[in-house]
Amino acid sequence: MRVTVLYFGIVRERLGLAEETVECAEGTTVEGLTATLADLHPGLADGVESVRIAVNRDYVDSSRVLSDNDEVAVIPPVSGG
Amino acid sequence: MRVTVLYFGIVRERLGLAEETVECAEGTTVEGLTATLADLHPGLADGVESVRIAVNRDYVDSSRVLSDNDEVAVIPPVSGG
Amino acid sequence: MFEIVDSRICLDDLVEAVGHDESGAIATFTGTTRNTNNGRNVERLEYEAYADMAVTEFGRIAERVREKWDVRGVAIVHRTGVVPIGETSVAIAVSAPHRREAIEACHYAIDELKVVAPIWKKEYFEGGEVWIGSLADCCHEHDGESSA
Amino acid sequence: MFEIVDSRICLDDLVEAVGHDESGAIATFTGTTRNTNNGRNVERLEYEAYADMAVTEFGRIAERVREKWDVRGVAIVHRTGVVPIGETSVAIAVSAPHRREAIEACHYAIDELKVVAPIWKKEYFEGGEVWIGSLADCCHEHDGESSA
Repeated sequence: MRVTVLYFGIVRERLGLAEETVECAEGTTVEGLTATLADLHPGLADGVESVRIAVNRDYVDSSRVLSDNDEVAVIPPVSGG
Repeated sequence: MRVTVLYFGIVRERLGLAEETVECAEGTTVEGLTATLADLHPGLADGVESVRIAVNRDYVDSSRVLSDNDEVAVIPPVSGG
Repeated sequence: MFEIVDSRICLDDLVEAVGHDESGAIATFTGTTRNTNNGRNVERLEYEAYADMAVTEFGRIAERVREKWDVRGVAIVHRTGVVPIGETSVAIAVSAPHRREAIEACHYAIDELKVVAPIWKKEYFEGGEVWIGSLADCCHEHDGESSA
Repeated sequence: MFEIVDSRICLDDLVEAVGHDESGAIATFTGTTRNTNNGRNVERLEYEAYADMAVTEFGRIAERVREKWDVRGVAIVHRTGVVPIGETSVAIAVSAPHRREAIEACHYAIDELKVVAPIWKKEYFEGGEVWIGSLADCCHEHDGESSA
């Protein structure tokens, strides 16, 4: 299956990438996907304390199982306001 | 000496009077003046729990001694906002 | 900006007045005429002010705000005369470097205004009129029971 | 009214949006670009948002506000792109029958927005640029000491 991954802020800037499509196996969790993304993009989360993940515009836990066509967002520390 | 007395709100409306000049003796206090006003206008403060007095745009205690040409305001409970 | 006005209040004017390059936060409070009060159907409010003293008191409120919080600008404007349902009777704006200060100071300012500003409102409701804060108003609040 | 916009925010638009005949109080919060931050001379801020999710989060903040306070209207608007010194990046308006509710709810809404809204600001200051909330920003906050 495929998921769309969105990058924002400092992560987007460092990767030079705002969006990509990633193939992953059925049953992949958020934790599994983030491991894949870290392999694809060494230093993905350098410069930030941590990132949160949102799936289809909801913050989710790392145990969340992904579905085909999910929109996964990598959310560095927010600073709106 | 003379002082100007201003009335507002429910007091102004009941008296049908917004402003008057009152003669009083040198050394008259706010307490003395309000006694005089109560004689002049029976029922002056009917309908309100209490009034405050301001002299020259400052809230004052009843012991305040008045001066010639003071502007004395009779202030029923305020309700701005 | 401390004013008593007899026409519509524009909030953006206050916000502009308190704007400051060192301020990252502006809190405002706007009081508007509600259509009900203590179970009465309100038709309009009419405000009266001891204008000179009210403006002086607005300035004193701002001084006390500045003693308590690190703020930049304070603006207080109150309208007099008839204020129809939905329109603004009072507006306050406070700017500060940080949001907590701006918000707390604005809250304090409206609380203080209601206690010290020599301003009175008369409520015209369905079937009558009453000076707010008078005994007639207080009685009505408690379903006819007198309140001290 | 929950929006991400890329041009100037007009506070009166939000106030109008939350206006309600049962509301006697409207509290607003406006965040503006300060000219200094952590000792840096700020030239401008640039905001980026995950717009669809941000608007969804604004709606959720409003739902939580309604669970906690008796309010009538909630409006939240955030600007993206460059926001020059003195201009508004975020505006929130809350209307309620009574002032305490409006003010507390507005304070809560801006606090929540800063925690949950997927929005990021990059600060362009004299001599550099930094993503706010990143380690580089945190280090700078503490005069070069790293903070966890």
